[in-house]
Amino acid sequence: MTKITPELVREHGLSDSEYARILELMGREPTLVELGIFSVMWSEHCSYKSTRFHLRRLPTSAPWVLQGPGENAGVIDIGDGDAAIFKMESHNHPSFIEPYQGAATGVGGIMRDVFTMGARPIAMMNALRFGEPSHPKTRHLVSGVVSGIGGYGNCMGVPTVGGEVNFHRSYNGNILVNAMCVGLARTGKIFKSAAKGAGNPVVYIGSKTGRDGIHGATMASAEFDDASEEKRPTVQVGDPFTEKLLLEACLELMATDAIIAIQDMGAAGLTSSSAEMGDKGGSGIELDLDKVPQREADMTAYEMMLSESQERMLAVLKPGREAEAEAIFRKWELDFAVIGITTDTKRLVVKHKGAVVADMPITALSDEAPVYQRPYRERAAAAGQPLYDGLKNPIASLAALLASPDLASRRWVWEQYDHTVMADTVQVPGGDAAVVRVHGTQKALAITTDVTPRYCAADPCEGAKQAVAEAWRNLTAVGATPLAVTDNLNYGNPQKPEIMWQIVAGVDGIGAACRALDFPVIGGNCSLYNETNGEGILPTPAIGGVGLLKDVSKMATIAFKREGDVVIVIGETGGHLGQSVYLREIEGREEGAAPPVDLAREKKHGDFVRGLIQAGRVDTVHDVSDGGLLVAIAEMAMARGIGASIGLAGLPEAIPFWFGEDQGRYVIAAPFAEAERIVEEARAAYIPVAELGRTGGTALTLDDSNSVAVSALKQGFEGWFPTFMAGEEIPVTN
Amino acid sequence: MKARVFITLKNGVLDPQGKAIGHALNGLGFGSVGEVRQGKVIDLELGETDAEKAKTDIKAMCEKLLANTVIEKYEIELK
Amino acid sequence: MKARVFITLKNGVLDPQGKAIGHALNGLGFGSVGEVRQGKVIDLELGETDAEKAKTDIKAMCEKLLANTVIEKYEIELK
Amino acid sequence: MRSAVIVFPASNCDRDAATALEQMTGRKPHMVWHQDSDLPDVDLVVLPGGFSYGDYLRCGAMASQSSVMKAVKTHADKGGMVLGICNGFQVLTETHMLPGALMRNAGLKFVCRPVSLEVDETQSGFTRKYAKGQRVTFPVAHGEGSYYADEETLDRLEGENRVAFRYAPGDNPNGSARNIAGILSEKRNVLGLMPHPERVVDEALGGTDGKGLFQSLIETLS
Ligand SMILES: Nc1ncnc2c1ncn2[C@@H]1O[C@H](COP(=O)(O)OP(=O)(O)O)[C@@H](O)[C@H]1O
Ligand SMILES: [Mg+2]
Repeated sequence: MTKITPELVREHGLSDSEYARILELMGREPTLVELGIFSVMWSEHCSYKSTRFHLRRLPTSAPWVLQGPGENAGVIDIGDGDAAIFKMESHNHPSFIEPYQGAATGVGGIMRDVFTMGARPIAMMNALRFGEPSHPKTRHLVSGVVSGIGGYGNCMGVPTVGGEVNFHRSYNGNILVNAMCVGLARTGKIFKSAAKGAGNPVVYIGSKTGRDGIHGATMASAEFDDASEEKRPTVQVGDPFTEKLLLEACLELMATDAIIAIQDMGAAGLTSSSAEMGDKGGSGIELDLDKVPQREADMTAYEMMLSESQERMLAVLKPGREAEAEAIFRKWELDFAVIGITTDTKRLVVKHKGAVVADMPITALSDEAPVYQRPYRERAAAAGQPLYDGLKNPIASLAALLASPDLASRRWVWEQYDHTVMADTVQVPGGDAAVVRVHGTQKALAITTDVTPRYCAADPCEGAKQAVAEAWRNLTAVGATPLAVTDNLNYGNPQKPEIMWQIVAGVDGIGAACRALDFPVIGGNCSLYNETNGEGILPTPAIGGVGLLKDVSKMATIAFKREGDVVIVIGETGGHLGQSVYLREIEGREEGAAPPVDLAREKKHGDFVRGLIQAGRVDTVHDVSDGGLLVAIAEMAMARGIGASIGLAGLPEAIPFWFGEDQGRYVIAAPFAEAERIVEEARAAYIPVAELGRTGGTALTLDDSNSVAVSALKQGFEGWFPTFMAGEEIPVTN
Repeated sequence: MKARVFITLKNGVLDPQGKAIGHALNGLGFGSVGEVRQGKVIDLELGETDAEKAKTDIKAMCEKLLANTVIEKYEIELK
Repeated sequence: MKARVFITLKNGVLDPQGKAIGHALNGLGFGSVGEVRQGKVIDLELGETDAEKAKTDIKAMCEKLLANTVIEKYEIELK
Repeated sequence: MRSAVIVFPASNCDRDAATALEQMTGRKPHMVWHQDSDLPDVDLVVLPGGFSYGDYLRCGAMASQSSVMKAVKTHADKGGMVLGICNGFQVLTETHMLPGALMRNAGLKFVCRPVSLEVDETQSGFTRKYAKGQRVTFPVAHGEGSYYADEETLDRLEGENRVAFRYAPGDNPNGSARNIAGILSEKRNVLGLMPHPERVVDEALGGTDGKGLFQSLIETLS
């Protein structure tokens, strides 16, 4: 039996105090297998030990929430017996090491989280953060990640309908790949992971187990240095074909009533799935590894328990239903094996070649796992309104902004994703939120992912609020009622007090915004240690939001649709240039305060706009976000090539008015009579509103004098991404 | 001079394509087929005439571009 | 017995991947690289021990599944 | 009109095809599993889009070997109509029910976008409701849709008016020879095309140009 040396303990990412705790809990020295199990279950990735204490502060309930955080994904009631099930998850480190497979397996993993609960996935989103465009690695990473996401999602036949792409030097050595999956189920047919009861068969389904990604879970919790690019664990390779079969087979099995509990094998595969199922069910689990379908010869117990081979599930069946289940999986040509049984011992017992290689109390892996209140050091938020050159020509700046990396069209990305398969995508990428119909109904789900990392860097709390507010606003802008969010908290090393502060403040900001906007958090994921050589990423709490349109025919889109519509802005335009894209791209400075978020106003303005859309009074809406008012208007013009002639409302300074990033704003275009009514109603409700001009023509004209062809703007807007990627050595394909 | 480069997955790395091909061949009645692995072959024409020099060049090409050395290995064959 | 099958595009059939690779290699400074063609290599493990029998089997596999003879040709190599 | 949709492992537009068929014909199609060796008694067989067998080895290669394809061949030999969309088109070329092959897109990337097509041949049970030269917009969604055939074959296809759809000049998304997007069999009862007509039969999804194809089938088959 292997002697457990301090080196071995350290290699497993366990601190001395953690190991001392293990000895206490076990009452003896752990076996190597047990040490491996502890190392993954107590890793940041599985135990949330740095964030758990703080996450408790998030609001997680509402009348429509059927399942909050704690299961594989959250569940909300969308009426008529339908449930929406969704979750977002990161695959940051694997995607940096091997962009195609890292991103692909990230997509596969989040899909399993959703269909393991009984849902058929109906939409995918992806929030991506890359290093600066000029960094030598960026193109290759963009190419690999995008084709990996497409390669997996397209094969699954689930439309990838939206997301985000940002570029910033802080991601040069640590990109972020966050994937979100949304699925549909019937409220009465939702499956959970609690392995209740003793004497029930534990079955293994899906692909065989190989030596894939062993210690991936611990890797995802360890800070990167250039060396670890060498001493990396074996990379997992995705098999979307097998996943598609697994999806159909699971849904077929779920149509029976043979399942007691089911759970995907994600990070730490067999270990975390069995431990979590036993823990939630208050039962014990006994596994016989000799029964595990194996891809490689003479795998050790340690390797099997820690393997992260993809496309696998663990289920607990009602006794006697094994044959029925096996028949389904054989039909789909998948592996199926009874590998264990539930017990009443609350212990995880692992046998291999007749010997017991692990025997540990399951609570030691869950409740007893460490929870830290790590020290944090508050840093004053960036403040002040930066100076700017008031003589710059707004139209020239607009053209430059639209052709800049963070604002340019993402068409190059989303045209590589099948975003129309399943024939229910009623709003494709390019708008504020994706809209996907509930098959065979007039209902639809609106989906968005948002966060503005530069705001979070300037002010972690206000920036996190803004992420939630923008997600809520994007759903509102298409006419949906925002219902719930899933978050993906990407931060640096929590053992650094200034980073821990970003996390604590970020959670506070998300909590405040979700409370104020009635927008509960029903699931999420934390990805910490996103640093390279000690340099942290911008704090990036990505928010995935889902809303409901009861009548999809009333959906609004950003495109100007008629000549002569009045262009109106709802919400206060104070000219906040701090941390704006304008300041960074045109003045070359990243400074000033992040735009403050007034949650009460945010709600008031959004409810007003949503009311107009749901009443069928407006069909043309765009929220104002990155780039400010003029960028929003230009996007509305470019969408169908209908121009507009607009001017300042009153006589404020032009630059801050057109490019400031004040929150809580929407641009609406409506026929004259309707527009007049809207303006009156807004005024009556004390909602700031201003008429900016009229749609029409093929040019965007400022103050009757300063004009640019919409087609010219579009050329720059559509041109940046393809031109940038044309410099790629060779497209990454599978 | 002509060269042929074989790029195959490292041992132990899952090969979904090979797995599916093997499965299909068995299904077609080729029962004697065991493990199947699929890789790439890249045929190059080189201006270079010195074999040694060519080998070093191709090795560099593999490391830089042709092989994804995270999961793939390569063999070089000069003809 | 082990076998290796090469599946390559027939001459005259356009190979955009090969072209892109060649282009990229030139771009990386490997100026001496001329035409590049990419194909597949499939490694098979066979229960069969008789070489002749194996060859005919593999030929059948190629015709039936492994190669699309409209665009591809194949070579078989026993090891 | 009675129809069947074949379901291969990892077909993924089978439901879309069934939804469109039911909407257009008022009748649910039979869903037929790839291991079945015979077909229900139907007028039309649809090979749907997707990634049968993960598109591993070659798109459609493994599906072409499935037992149901023998039945589909017999159905076609007897003059029964067969529609192959996207992956279904690839299966049809792999079974040699249609000539040529579909290769990796010239741009090497998967491409999903609406494309403008020209209906090049209306003398067929699939296209009779369109006008010759009519411009229609269907989405494509594929990584390997570049149609290839040798010159004689291409000449023969054109000579026999078997090119049903072409990508409009300047809108060829994949480098297909002679802008070919869809072709007919010699007996004109088999159509394979890369674009997705079943995704454009609903205004809410941005178009109904695909309806003409289904209406042509209905008129032909009832
Ligand atoms: N990675 C991606 N995948 C798919 N669609 C994307 C991706 N990144 C951006 N998009 C789409 O591009 C459009 C613009 O993105 P963004 O500027 O982030 O929207 P917003 O500012 O409204 O949040 C959105 O419709 C979004 O869904
Ligand atoms: Mg928006």
